[in-house]
Amino acid sequence: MEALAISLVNAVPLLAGVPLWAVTLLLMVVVAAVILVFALTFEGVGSLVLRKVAGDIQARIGPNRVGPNGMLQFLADGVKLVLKEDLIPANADRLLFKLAPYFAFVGSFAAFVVVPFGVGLIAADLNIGIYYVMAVTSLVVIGVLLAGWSSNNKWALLGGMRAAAQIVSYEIPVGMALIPAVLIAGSLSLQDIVRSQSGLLGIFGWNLFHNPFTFFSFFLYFTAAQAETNQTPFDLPEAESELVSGYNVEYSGIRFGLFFLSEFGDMFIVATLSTACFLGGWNVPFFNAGTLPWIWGNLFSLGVFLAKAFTMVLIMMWVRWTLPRLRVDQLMRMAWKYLVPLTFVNLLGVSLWLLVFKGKGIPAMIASLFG
Amino acid sequence: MGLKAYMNDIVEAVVTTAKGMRITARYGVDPREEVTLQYPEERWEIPEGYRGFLHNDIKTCTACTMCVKTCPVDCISLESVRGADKRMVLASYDINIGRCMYCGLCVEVCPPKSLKHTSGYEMASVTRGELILHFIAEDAAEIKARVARQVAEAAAKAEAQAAAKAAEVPSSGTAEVAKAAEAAKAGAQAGPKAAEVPPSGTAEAAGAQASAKTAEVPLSGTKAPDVSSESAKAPVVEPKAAKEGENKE
Amino acid sequence: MTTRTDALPTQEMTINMGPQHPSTHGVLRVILTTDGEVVTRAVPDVGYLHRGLEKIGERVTYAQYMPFTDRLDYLAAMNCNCAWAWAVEKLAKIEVPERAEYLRVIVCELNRISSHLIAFGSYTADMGAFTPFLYGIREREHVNDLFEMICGNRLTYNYARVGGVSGDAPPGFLEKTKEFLDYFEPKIDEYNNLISYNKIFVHRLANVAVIPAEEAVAYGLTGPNLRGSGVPFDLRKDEPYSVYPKFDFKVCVGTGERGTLGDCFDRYMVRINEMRESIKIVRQAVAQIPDGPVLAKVPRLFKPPVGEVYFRSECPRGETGIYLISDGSVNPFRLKIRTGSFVAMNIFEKVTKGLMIADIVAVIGSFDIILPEIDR
Amino acid sequence: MSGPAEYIFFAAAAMTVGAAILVAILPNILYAAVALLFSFAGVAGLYVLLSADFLAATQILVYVGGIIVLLLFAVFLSNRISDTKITNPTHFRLPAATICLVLFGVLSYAAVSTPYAVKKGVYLPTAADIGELLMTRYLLPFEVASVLLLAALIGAALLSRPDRPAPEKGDMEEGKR
Repeated sequence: MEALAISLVNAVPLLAGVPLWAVTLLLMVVVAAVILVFALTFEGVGSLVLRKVAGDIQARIGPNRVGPNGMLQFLADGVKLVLKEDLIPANADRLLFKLAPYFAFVGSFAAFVVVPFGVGLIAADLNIGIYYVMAVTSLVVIGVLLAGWSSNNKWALLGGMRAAAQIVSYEIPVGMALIPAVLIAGSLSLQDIVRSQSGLLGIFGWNLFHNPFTFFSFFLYFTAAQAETNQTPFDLPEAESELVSGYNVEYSGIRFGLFFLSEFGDMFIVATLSTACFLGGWNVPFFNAGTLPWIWGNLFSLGVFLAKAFTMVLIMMWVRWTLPRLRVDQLMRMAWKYLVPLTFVNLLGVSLWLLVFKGKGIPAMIASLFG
Repeated sequence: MGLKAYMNDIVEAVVTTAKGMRITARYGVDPREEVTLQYPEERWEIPEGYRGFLHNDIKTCTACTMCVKTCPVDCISLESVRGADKRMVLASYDINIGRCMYCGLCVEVCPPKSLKHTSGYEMASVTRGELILHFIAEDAAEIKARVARQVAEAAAKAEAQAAAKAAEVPSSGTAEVAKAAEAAKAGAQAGPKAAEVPPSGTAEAAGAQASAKTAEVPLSGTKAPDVSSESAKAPVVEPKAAKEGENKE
Repeated sequence: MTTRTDALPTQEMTINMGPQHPSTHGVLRVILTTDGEVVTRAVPDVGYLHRGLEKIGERVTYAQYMPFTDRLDYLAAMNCNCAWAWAVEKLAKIEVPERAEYLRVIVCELNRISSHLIAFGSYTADMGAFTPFLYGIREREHVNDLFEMICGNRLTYNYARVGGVSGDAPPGFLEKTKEFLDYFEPKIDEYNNLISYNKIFVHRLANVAVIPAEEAVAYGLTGPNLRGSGVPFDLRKDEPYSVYPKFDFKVCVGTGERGTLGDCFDRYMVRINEMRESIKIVRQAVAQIPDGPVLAKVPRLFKPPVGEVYFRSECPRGETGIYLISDGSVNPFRLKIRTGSFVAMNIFEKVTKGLMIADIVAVIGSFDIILPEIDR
Repeated sequence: MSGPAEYIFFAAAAMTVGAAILVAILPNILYAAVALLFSFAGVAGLYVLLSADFLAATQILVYVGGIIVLLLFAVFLSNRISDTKITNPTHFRLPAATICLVLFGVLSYAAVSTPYAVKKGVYLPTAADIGELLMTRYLLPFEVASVLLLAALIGAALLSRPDRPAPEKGDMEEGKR
C-alpha cells in the first residue's frame, strides 16, 4: 500500500506537498470504500437472487414489483432497513446491544480484503491469506454471542449460544478441508493458490480434480462452510421455527441490516474461498488472463471469478431451499463425528499423495503420459 | 458403530439430499410450475354460486324477515311498515358486511329469492360503520312517515268515498273532502304507526340531509357486478347509523 | 447424551413458547422449563382461542349452528360440517338421500387430503424446509377450487345441511375431482422423495416422542396420532357411518419403519399414507355416485325428539365427537364437542420430557394440532 | 519506524494498554471481557507492525475467536455471574503495589537491556519459517504442548460426562429419547 502511495505521489505532482502517510491513509480508505460498496452491492444482488431462486424453486414468482422484474427490490429493502425505527429493548444492555452488529459486520467484511477477484484485483495479497480469513471471520462469533446476550431475550440467548458453539466447532473442519489447497500451492496466499491452478490443463488443472482426496475435500469444505455461515440446513442460530429468529430477534432497522449483511458476506466469502481454492479462481480453461492487457485481463478475470462465485452461491441457496434443519445435538455430532474425522483422513490422504507423487495430480500425470 | 454403518449413513445422507435437490431443481427451472396468481392484475375465475357479498333486490323483497331470523350472527337488520295495500313496505334494509360470515343460510331461506350472493369479495373501509350496507337510500323515518301518509290518504280516500256514497248530495265543495282528509290525518297521527314518527321538524331535517346526500345514488335492483364498487358509490352512511353500527360492535 | 446429572448444577430457564410463536400452529402457549437446550418440562397452556362454540350451540337452532362448525377446525371444515349433520340426523332420525351421502364422503375425503397437506407442509416448515410447505399449499389450492365450485367458498364451506347437502355437485365437478386425483397422486411420491425420507428429516423425527400403543389408548388419542402408535382404529371402519362401508380402503398405521413404533415419523407417515387412501375412497365414490335428490325434506324449524345422542366421526385430526341433548325445542339443550387436538394436548407434557427445544416443535407438528379445535 | 507506522504503533499500543486498564477496573464482567477483546486486538496490531503477520492472525484466531468466546460462554453459562459487580477488593494494597513495582522494574529492565536484532525495512513471510521451526527445532516442545492440551481436553470431557454411562447405541440412533 505504501509503495502504491509512493508511486501515486510521484505520478501526481499535486500530491507532492501532502505527507506520505496521509496519502497512504487516504488510499486505504478509498480501497476500503470500494470493497464496501462492492460488498454491499453484491449482498443486495445476492439477496435478490436468493429470493428469486427461492421463488422459482418454490413454484412461485418472487419479487417483481420494484423496478423492472423486481430488479430494484434490494434497494427498496435496503432503504427500508435504513429508515426503519431502531428499537432497543428496555432491559437490554444498551452498549453491547449497539456494539454487537459491528463485530459481526467487521468480521465478514474484513475477509473481503484478501479475496483474489482478478489477476491483479486484490486489496491486499497477504501471504497468510486463508489463515487471515479464518481469523477475522471468527469475529462474527463475538458479535453473535454479544447480540444474543445483550438482547435480554431468552430465545436470542439460546440462538447466540447455538451460533457460538456451531461456529467454533465448524472452524476446525473448515480449516482442515482448505489445507489440501494450501499444500498443493505451497502458500497460504489466495492469489498463489489461484495461480497454482492455472496452466494448460483447463478445467483439470483445478484443485477439485487434482486427486480424489481434493475432490472430497471440496465437498467437505462446502458442507462445513455452510454450517459455519449458518446456512440451512445448519441455520440453527436463527431457526425461525424454533427460536423465532435467534440471536437477532430483537434487532430492527439498520442494526438488523448489519447482521443480514454479515450473513450474506459470510456466504460470499465461502463461495469465493471454494472458488479460489478448488475451482480455479479466475482461471478459465486453456486461456491465461494474465497475458491480456492489464485492464482487460482484470475485467475478464473478475467476470470469471464472479461467475464462479455466484454459481456457488446459487448452489448454496439451492441446498438451502431443499433441506430441513438439523437438531443441535445432531449438528454437533455431524461436526465432531463425521466432518472432523473425514477432513483429517482427507488431509492425510492429500499429504501422502503429494509425497508419493511429488505433488503431481492425476490430470497432470495423464498429461505427462501423452508427452 | 461399525465402519459400514458409518459409511452407510454418509451415503444415505448424500443420496437423499441429491434426490431432494433434483426435485427442487426441476421446479427451479420449470416456469410452468409457478402457480402464483398476481392478484390485482390476475383474478381467478369465480364459479357460479360463489358466496360473495350479499345483495338484496329491494324491489322484489317482501320484507318477510326470514333472513333476519335465519342469520346466525344477526348481521341483517330490517325495518318495515304495512303499506296502504296491506303489503309490507321496507323502511330500511341493512347488512353489516363486517359481521356477515357468508354462510348463505339467509339466501337459502329467502322466499322471493331477492337476497343473493354477488361475486364481490373486495371491500375496504376506514370505519366499521362503512361496512354496513344500506340498501335503501332514503331515511327510514321518512319512508315510514310517507307510508303513514299514504295509509292515511288511502284511508281518507276510502272514507271520503264512503262518505260520498253515503251523502247523496252532489259534491258541492271539495273543501269538505279536504276537511275530511285532514280529520283522517289527525286520526292517523294518533295511531300507533304515526306515533313512531319523530317530531316532524327534526325528521324532515334529517330526511332532507339524507336525501341531499344520497340524491344521486342509484341503488337499483339490477345485479351489481361488484358490490365493492357499488358500495363505494353508495356509502349511504348516516353519521347516526355509522355510530350505531360501531356501538353494536 | 442429552441427559444431565447433578454433577454440574445448572440453572433452569423458563421460556414462554407462544402464544405468538411460528411453530405452535396458532395461539398455543407452551411453558418450557429448560436446562440449556434440554426441556425438563413443557406445559401446554390452551384457551387463547376460546370462543364458546359449545355455548353458542345452545343459543342457535340446529340448522343455524352449521356455519359455526366451520370454525371448529377451519382446515377440515367439511368434515366438521358433516359430523354435525350426521349427529343431528341421528338425533332427529332423518333419512338422507344417498347422493347426498356420497357427496359428503367425497368432500370429506377431499378435505382430509387438503388438511393432511397442510399438516405435511407446516410440519416440514417447522423442521426448517420451507419449500415442501409451498408445494403442499399449491396442491391444496386445487381442493379449494373444487370446494369453491361445489359450495361457493374456499375456507368456511358450510356445505352440509341437516338432511343432505346445500347443493348438488355442479356439472363438471366430478370430472374435475378425478382430474385432481390423477394430478395429485404422483405428487405424494414426490413429497416422499423430496423430504419424507430425507436423512435429516428422518433423524429429526425418528425416535422422538415415542407413544406406545397402550399409552396412546390410555390417553384417548384418536386419529392419525393413535394410528401412528400402531393401533388400527379408524371410525370409518370400526364404527361405520354414512356410506363408508361401501368403499374399499385400508387403515394406515405406523410401522416404526425408521425408528420406534409410535414416534413422530410414524405419525407423519400415517398422514402421508392416508392421503393415498383418501384418493382411493374418492375415486370409488365418484365412480359409484347415484343420481337423485341431495336434500331431504326437513322442516325449517324442526324440533328433534327429546333425547341425547353421541355421534363420532373420523376427522383428519382424530375423532370429532358431538354430544347433543335435546329437550324437544328448536335449540339443543346441551352441546359438547370432543376433538382430537385437545386430547393430544393431554399427552404433550408426558412425551416431551427430556427432549430438546427443537423436538418440541417436532412434537407439536406431529400431533397436527389446530387451535380452534383445542379451545373451541 | 517512521511515518504512518509510528502513528499506528501508538494507536495500537494505546488500545492495548487502555483496554487492559479497562479490564482491570470495569465492574461488569462482560464489559471486561469485551475490553479484553480490544486489548488482544491491539496486540495483534503490534504484531502486524512487527511484520509478524502469522502471529497476528494467530492472535486474532486463538485469543479473539477462541479465548474470548470461551470466556463469554463461561460468563453466560455460569449462574448469575454476569449480574455480579466485581470490583477489585482493596485488601493487601501494600503487597500488591510492591509486587507490581517489582514486576514493572524487571520488565522495564528487560525491555531496555535486550539487544534487539532489528532488520531494517525487510518484510518477509514468516509462516514458512514458523512452520519449519515447529517441525524441526521446537518439535519436542510443540508435541509436549499438544499432549498437554489433549490431556486437558480428556479431563474436561471426563468432568462434564454424565455419571450414568450412556447406553451402547449406534451414534446416529439416538435410542428412545
